[in-house]
Amino acid sequence: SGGASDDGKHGGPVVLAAASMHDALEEAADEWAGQGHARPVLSFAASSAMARQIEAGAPADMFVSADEAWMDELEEGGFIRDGSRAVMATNALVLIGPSDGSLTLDPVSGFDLADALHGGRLAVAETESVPAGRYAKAALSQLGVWDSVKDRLAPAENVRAALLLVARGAAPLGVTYATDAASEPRVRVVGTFPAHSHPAIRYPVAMVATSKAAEAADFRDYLLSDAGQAVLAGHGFGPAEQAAHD
Amino acid sequence: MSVFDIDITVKRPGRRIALSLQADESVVAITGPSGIGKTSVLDAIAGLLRPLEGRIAVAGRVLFDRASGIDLKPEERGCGYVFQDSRLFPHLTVEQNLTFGLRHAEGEALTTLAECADLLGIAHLLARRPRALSGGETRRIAIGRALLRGPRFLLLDEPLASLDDDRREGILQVIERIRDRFALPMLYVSHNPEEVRRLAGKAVAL
Amino acid sequence: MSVFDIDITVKRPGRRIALSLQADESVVAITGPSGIGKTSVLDAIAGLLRPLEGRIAVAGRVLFDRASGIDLKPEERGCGYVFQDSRLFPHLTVEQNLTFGLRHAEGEALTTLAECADLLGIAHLLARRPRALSGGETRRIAIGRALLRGPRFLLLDEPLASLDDDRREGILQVIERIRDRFALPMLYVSHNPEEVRRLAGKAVAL
Amino acid sequence: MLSPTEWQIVALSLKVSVVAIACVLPLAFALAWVLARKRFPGMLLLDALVHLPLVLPPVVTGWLLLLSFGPRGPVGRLLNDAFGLAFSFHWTGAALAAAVMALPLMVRAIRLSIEAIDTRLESAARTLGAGPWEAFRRVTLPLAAPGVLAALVLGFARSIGEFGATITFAANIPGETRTLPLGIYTALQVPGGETQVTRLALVSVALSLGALVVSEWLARRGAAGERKGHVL
Amino acid sequence: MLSPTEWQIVALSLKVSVVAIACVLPLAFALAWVLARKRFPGMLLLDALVHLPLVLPPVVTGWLLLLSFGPRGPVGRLLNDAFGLAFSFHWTGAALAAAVMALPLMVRAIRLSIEAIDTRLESAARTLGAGPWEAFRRVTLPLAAPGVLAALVLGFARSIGEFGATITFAANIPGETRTLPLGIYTALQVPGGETQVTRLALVSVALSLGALVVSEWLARRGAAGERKGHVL
Ligand SMILES: Nc1ncnc2c1ncn2[C@@H]1O[C@H](COP(=O)(O)OP(=O)(O)OP(=O)(O)O)[C@@H](O)[C@H]1O
Ligand SMILES: Nc1ncnc2c1ncn2[C@@H]1O[C@H](COP(=O)(O)OP(=O)(O)OP(=O)(O)O)[C@@H](O)[C@H]1O
Ligand code: MOO
Ligand SMILES: [Mg+2]
Ligand SMILES: [Mg+2]
Repeated sequence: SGGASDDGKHGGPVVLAAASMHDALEEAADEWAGQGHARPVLSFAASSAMARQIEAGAPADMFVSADEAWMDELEEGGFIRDGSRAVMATNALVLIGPSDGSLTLDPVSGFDLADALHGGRLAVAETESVPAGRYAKAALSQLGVWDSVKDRLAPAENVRAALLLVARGAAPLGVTYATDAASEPRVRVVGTFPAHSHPAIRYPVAMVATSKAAEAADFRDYLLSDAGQAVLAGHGFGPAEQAAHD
Repeated sequence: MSVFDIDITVKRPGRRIALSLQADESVVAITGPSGIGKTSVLDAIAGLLRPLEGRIAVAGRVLFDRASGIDLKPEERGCGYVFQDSRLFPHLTVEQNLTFGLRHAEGEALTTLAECADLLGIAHLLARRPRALSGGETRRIAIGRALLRGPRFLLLDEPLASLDDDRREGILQVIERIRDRFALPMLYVSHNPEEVRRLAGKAVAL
Repeated sequence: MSVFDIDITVKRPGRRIALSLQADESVVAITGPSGIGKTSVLDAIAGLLRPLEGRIAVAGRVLFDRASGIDLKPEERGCGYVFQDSRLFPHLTVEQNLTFGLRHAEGEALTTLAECADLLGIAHLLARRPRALSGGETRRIAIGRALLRGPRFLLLDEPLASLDDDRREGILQVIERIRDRFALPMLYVSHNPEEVRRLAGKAVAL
Repeated sequence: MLSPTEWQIVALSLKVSVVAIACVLPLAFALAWVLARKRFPGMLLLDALVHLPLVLPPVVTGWLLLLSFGPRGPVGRLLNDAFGLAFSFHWTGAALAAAVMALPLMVRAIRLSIEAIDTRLESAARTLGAGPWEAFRRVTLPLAAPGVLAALVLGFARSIGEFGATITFAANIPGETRTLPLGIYTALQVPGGETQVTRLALVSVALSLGALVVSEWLARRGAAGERKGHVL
Repeated sequence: MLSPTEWQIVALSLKVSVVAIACVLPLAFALAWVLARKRFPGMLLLDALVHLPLVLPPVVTGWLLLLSFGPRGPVGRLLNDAFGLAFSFHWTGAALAAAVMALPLMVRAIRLSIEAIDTRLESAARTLGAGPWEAFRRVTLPLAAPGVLAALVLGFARSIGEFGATITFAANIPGETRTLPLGIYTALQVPGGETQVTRLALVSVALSLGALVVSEWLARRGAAGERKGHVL
């Protein structure tokens, strides 16, 4: 087939990656290319869209999901190469507010989140479908505050949009990944959710079953290597190992 | 006070058309070869085309006077204009076309809808739309619309073109009756010398 | 072989129009009151309106025959049709309107563009668009377009309506010349008895 | 057939779209009329502004709405102080987003119809005593009906399908701003959500098919009186 | 002003939109003509089908494209076997998505213009010897020009702004399918990417402003010959 990976224009493997990994993977790709390899072609979109592209037979080589559910789905369908799945990075969940505020609020059991909203809404990624939102719901439930805020949510399309709502003052507080909060100067971290309050936030990586690109597997291995992990850590992602211990 | 006191110059691409008309007769015919500017002059009197200069007064009422800055809007002039191209409203029925101007009647009521439809032989067409009419039917409805509007004066641009002799005679009689009973001022464009002789007290050639 | 051999019934909402015409004369006038069906009959002969039944033959050529299933398309009939409502193409210049059918000339060339524009007095209008024309100018261009199309026969629906006497005379002479020189069959709708007398060898009243 | 939650989504979508289109129609007509009939400096700029929501990715439009109509935006603050109107996280915000996204389509359709009107008919109405406004109401407006009808269909369809600007500006709040596309999107994010996606998508299609049927019926009713008996 | 990567995005967007609109125009015209002139059973269905990409959230349209035109989709397989045409991860896929999303807008605009044409003019052309096709080419087509022009502007603007269907169907491949809206989306993921977002959004606006200027100029040229000297 005449897909992008084998028309010679793009030497490198085609990597479908969760949008929230953009900066980290771009830097990793640069590093990799700097070592004399063909630069991987990175396509960022929502995990659901990319999983469907793989199911439809699109000529991708590698998939980095923000969501284990989609990776499970692909694995069950036989769309990913046996044994190639691994956790590439982890993340933490934080409560954010505008950077000009001074509120600190420790997300511990029963903390008074509803009150801190002062009648405003809590920006989150959509809590049924978007991974960041599902983690937020899990954490808030576990801490016993879900019922007090579940009608006071501003569910956004994805975690970046939730970030934007807080940055623009449309919502006084929000729940995002630590990596997102670190990247936006107009917000500050008000508090970090304890790791035990939500399922581990893992970014699984895997090779697409039909991948034929020469160095695809090598790039995956690079990402999991110390050098690759160092790049990811530079962008605030937690190490792959941590997840493995869960 | 003359019925018509008109002295205007109208601009058309590449030419100017001048009309100077002082008349005490209530019906004045305007003649002249095709393309000379008859329709343009009527448009100017109706307020659809602004003259370069001059003055228009009909029955003592000043409609336009460049010098004193008077320029009545078309709807204020109270004319009943039978356009050369009829201009029936395609979205309205014949009846709705006929009664379009009723609510703005300015002069005396010249006729009623029933009488007018009868005189013009269009009573059977009232529910139709203009697109499904013959050429002569269209013409007759255009005449009816102008009469029913209760005008202060009439502008008739070849009203009887494309009508057969019997119809033509019937409508000529209607116009004569209006002329005699209401002394309504009329400007009548026609190429038919007999019509002109019969109707008009005066004829100006452009 | 007769020039016109026509026997048709045409349907119009609420009525039927019948024309039966056998004529050896090359010009036949069709008269009748407004709304009787003259235009409908011409439309049927031009192939724009399908007769309910009957037969149409002009100069020995069968254009329509219900019985034998013949029904030539309008473009195959080779008529030069001067529509009552002119129907100039608004997006084309006068010259482009005139020469629209040139490439499909079927009969002999009756005239050239230059000659035709000259005879009809429209030479100065060639670069204009139809919207900026007077009523009589529009009419003359419609006539020119039909003549230049190189027709096998002409359908003229009140071609001289809204033209002044001089123009009318000039165009009558042109039509007479075409009649005499080319023996071109013509159906001529007119309300003017004098025109009918002068041009037509025969007149049928609808 | 549909669950209560799904019915809620459908009802909300209808409310949002109907309100959006009803409110934006007069504005669309006014803009179309001005663009069709007037020549003025800055006309191109106005034209471009109207097209903006078409050109920009919907998310950017939503973002711009947030900047201007959000609680801290200049217009948003004004409207809130003056009329107590709040848009963010409110169904009115979804309606505003739908209206803004539908506007360019509606303006174009109406403008095309207005440009096709023979202005000589308006002159005729004026000589019959109708002032500019009456001539507009009795001649221009009815003659522009095909464009208005097309605008309603296009606008309604577009607003039933509007996603990006809505979710960015008004968020995805069940019962408040979760319209059909947002419901569909939510379902699309989860593996196995396809059956719900299909169900909601079919409802969307049914809604705008309904609008189509009504519009074609209205169009035919309007044209019926003008039918010609001609073969060609 | 723009970086090389940004220029690449702009050039790609132009290529995708121009190819999409050029390819879909004849189809849009044909559909508009059929819907305006023909009455046939199933007409409403065709009409609804054309409107589909307007009603459905773009992401769903992209998904449907993936299912039918993807490498495993029935149409995709056919086109690949017959012509070696592949869409996924390829700029042709972005063009296909843009074309599909622009189609309903283009069909409506052209249809409005065709419906406004006086069919008696086509009859006149037929009596002058022009066959149906020639009458179409010399009368119908030029008289539909305002609609075609509007269709080009709407379609171009829509395809310049198309995001959801493209990213779902053709992915977000730099240099291949990362058009302006996808570039904007990508920039939104980057800390401080808002200046780049603004820059790319301005380029989008400039592109379609250009298209607007050209179209208004063409429209005025076409109308120039028909100007009337009348006050009203
Ligand atoms: N397009 C149409 N659809 C329906 N009915 C029509 C249509 N055109 C004309 N008619 C009707 O058919 C009848 C015959 O019309 P036609 O145009 O043939 O008359 P005509 O003899 O040419 O009249 P005129 O001298 O007024 O032009 C009239 O009653 C008219 O109302
Ligand atoms: N809308 C217009 N725009 C520009 N020029 C026009 C317009 N209408 C008419 N003209 C030109 O102005 C001149 C006068 O036209 P007008 O219609 O007044 O003539 P007319 O005397 O009524 O002719 P006819 O007897 O043929 O109707 C003609 O040369 C014509 O070509
Ligand atoms: O796909 Mo995300 O980055 O978990 O919102
Ligand atoms: Mg005239
Ligand atoms: Mg007739």
